[in-house]
Amino acid sequence: METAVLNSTTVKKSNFKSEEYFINMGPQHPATHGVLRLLLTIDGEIIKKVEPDLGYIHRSIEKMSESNSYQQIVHLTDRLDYLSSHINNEAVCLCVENALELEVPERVKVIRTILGELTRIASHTLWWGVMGMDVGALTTYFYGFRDREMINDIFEETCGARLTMNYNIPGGLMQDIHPNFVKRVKEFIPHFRSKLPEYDRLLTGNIIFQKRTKGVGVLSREDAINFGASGPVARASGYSCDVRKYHPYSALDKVNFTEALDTAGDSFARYKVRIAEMWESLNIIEQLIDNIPEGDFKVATNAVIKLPKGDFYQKVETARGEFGVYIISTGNKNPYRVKFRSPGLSNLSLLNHIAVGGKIGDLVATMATIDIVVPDIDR
Amino acid sequence: MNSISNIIDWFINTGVLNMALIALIYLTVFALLGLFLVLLERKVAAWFQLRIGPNRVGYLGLFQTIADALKLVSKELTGTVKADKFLYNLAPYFVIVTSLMALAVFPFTKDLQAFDINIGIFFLIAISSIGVIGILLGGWSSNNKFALIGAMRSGVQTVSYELSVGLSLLTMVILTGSLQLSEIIEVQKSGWLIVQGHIPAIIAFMIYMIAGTAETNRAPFDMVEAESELGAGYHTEYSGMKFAYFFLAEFINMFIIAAIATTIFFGGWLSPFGITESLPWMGLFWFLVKTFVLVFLMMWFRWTFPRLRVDQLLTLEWKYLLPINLVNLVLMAVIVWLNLTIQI
Amino acid sequence: MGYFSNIYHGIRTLLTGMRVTGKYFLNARKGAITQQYPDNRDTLKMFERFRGEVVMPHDENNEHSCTGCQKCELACPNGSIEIIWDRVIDPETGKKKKAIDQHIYHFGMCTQCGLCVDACPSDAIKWAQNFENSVYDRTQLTRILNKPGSKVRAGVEE
Amino acid sequence: MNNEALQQTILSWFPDPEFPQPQFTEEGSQFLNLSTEPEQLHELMHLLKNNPETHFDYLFCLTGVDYGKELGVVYHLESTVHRHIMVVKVQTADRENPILDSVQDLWATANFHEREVFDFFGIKFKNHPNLKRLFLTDEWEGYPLRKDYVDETNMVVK
Repeated sequence: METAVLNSTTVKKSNFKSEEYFINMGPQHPATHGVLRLLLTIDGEIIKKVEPDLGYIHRSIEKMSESNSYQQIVHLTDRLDYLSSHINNEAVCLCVENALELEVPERVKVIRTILGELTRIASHTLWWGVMGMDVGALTTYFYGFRDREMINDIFEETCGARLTMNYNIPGGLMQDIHPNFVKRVKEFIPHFRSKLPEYDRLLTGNIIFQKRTKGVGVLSREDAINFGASGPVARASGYSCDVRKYHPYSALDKVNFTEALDTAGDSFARYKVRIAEMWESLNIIEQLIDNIPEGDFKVATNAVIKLPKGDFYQKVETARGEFGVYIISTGNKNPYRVKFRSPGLSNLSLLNHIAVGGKIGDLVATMATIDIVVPDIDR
Repeated sequence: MNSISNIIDWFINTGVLNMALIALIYLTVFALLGLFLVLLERKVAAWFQLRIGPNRVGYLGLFQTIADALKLVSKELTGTVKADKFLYNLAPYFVIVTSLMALAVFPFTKDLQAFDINIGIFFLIAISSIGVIGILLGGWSSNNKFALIGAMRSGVQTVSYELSVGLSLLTMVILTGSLQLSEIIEVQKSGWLIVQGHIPAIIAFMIYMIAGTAETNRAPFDMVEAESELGAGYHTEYSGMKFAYFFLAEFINMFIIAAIATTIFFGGWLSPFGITESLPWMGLFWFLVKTFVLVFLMMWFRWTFPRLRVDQLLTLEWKYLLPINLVNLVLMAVIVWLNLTIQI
Repeated sequence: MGYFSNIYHGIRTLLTGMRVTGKYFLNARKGAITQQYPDNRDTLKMFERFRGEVVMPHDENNEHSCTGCQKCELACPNGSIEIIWDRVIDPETGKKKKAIDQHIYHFGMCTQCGLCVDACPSDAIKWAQNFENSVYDRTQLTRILNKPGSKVRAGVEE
Repeated sequence: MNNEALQQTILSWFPDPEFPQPQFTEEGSQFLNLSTEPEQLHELMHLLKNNPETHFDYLFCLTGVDYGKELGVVYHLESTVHRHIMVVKVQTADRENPILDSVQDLWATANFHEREVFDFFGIKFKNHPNLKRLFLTDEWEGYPLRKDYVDETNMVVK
């Protein structure tokens, strides 16, 4: 009945009968960045409704955490948003340390912050490459990965792994940083400073790219707040929500940086916010890299960590937005309930709101700038 | 016995045998050329993207695409159950045959031309727009929504960009006064047309290259395939050799677009400043050099630019290329009328 | 004039982009970042902290330093370490002492989190840097880390 | 607004002592905690969001919890104007047919999160427009994150 009513009104206007149809985008689709399925209702090329169908890679990490000790939970968070695994680890560690009222050494805080910002750059370079690929410029992918490789090498040398690092433990770090760490980071900063303008020349300034992203997927500030958006998605709509500013953790209260903000709220604004964030992350690293204080790389904790009874929440800013860890403890060595507040789920929930009325190509550009990582949504 | 020799005589006398032989040679040469273009594309893409590219099969990977072709030939032909079988099977041949037909009229050297008709350019424009019917058929008959969207986009795209290709070539025809390709080359002995026609010729060339890239459905106009939007677009449901026909046709079309530009704008087989005029076979060399430079230009576009959106594609055509083209046409006419061309 | 400045601006940005890729094209030889993996096996060196698989180093006397304290088994989140142990009489002191029979490592379940190596009090296990771990049968991924006939090095205490 | 002032403001909305009052619990914890009854939930949430003094317009976390006997939902709220945070908890003892009010009309983000809670805990949300499973398939039996959930084939209990 509804479609009949809709048709009669459109017939009056255009005298042209059109028919809506369903199309399955995913779970195997190049633009859904993993196993996400979108049920699209389309009228010609114009999108009428987007309904995400989730759960293809749900591993029930929250349930698994209920039978793991606090040290063991940390490594599970690597597998949530695997592009900001270090920051996820940090969130759990901070939550446990706060609950235990444990003060970690300054050295640990600074190293965590540097690694966190490197993670953010690594995630954003990958996003930049994939963003270009989604709108059809395939070369960006390789330029993005080239720079990301350097960061991955830094991680590998210090943490032993490139992606799922599990370098943070409650109480500090698993090992001290590698002697080459500072040197390599200092090599990376000028290298990346010289490459970022190249990113702009290749993609940002490109007229086709701007036409594809400007005015596409516009999200207002009110909607960003209402839909619980966070990270670059919310900041591009003018909602200042950087957890690093409002609830600074680790060494972030000691550094100066400006929060990247934009007011346009379209895909291009989200793009620009992420590019600006890479510059800011470089600034943060530069302020800290010369002043890593001497000291221990961890404080001793009990082999079996028991949190006091109560509930604890810790939020951090990952590359995708606000990641929260909510632990309910009954005083045992295992948590009673763990909830990971993933930025991806909230950011994905607004997709239907901003993609409707656009074309299929717009949906792809919007999805790319929302920058979802599916394991983060399917916890 | 008598009747058989009569038939053989008939074949030889009417030239059917000759034609068949020439067709066979063209088919082989251009199938190989298509394969070479695929390899070139992969290599060029790799060099743009900080990679090495195929380097395993043969010296520097020269036989990579031959191996790929063998693989594709030996693959099973799958299809959808609910496809319109007849049209589904017909579509790839439509595409490949039209692109091979277009090759017949090119003068590769002064004497190496299969078919010198007096409406050469007209023939090329006509033939190159038949190919899209194959794409439409393929996308529509495979009964897949992604393929259908791709096919419809290709229809929209070709209908609009045909105009620009035609008009920019028409601009040059005003200058040459002939549609016959061999005559167009004769005219260019007193300077390549892009020099003779200077400003309007350069504008026509730019429009031609943009519209030509769109005609071949290559990035930044690859709306039809649009990997990140439609998966594989119109050839989603094709496999094996049928897919290879689409694939090969795209590359041969790219060669054709570049070859037309070479013939019309850059003097075809004529050497620059006539430096090898005494060696007629060098014409083939110069023709291929010019063509491959233009092919490279198209690859450069593809590996640098993002894809346009389908409505922006139409905006570009109807709001920019077409008006400029019409003005350019008048400009060229004025220049020819006032005899302002540059003759060397 | 907006119409023509649009065209000019558009073409200029396109050419800027082409200059970037063109620069890389010209430097294609030295700029290539491709790792030709199986060919560069000899030169491919992993970092010393790289987590390939857990191994138990043995010295020349076929002795290791695992006391069988089971801390690694407890630390492992996935249950990929199993220790079969027994109490044997120490010939020197005559006291009963814990000793491992088999230190079983299910590599197929390991997520390379490093908690076991971190938990080991006597540095008996450490990370190896190999990374070519694919096998045809997953039973080959179950490894016994202590060598046959090996025993704990004298002087290593819990 | 600090926690004490918040507490006073919220208590002043419910002057009637006959009516069930929202309970402030666990004063030592990180955020202000507020427990409420299911009947009161929607009214309280509406006030919390729309009152200019509290102005909690950002729901950043919605957690389902199985407390053993009761099923509950925890809402983490933040104000984008005052930048204060508080936690609202609600519980229902009915495990067979737990029904709570949906807050998705107040915060659109609750739409997906409530579906997730329904999926894993089986809490039904009244007035939710699209209450169906988010992650699991529609034919899935049981609610996996409840403490009494058993699945002998797929779950390994350590």
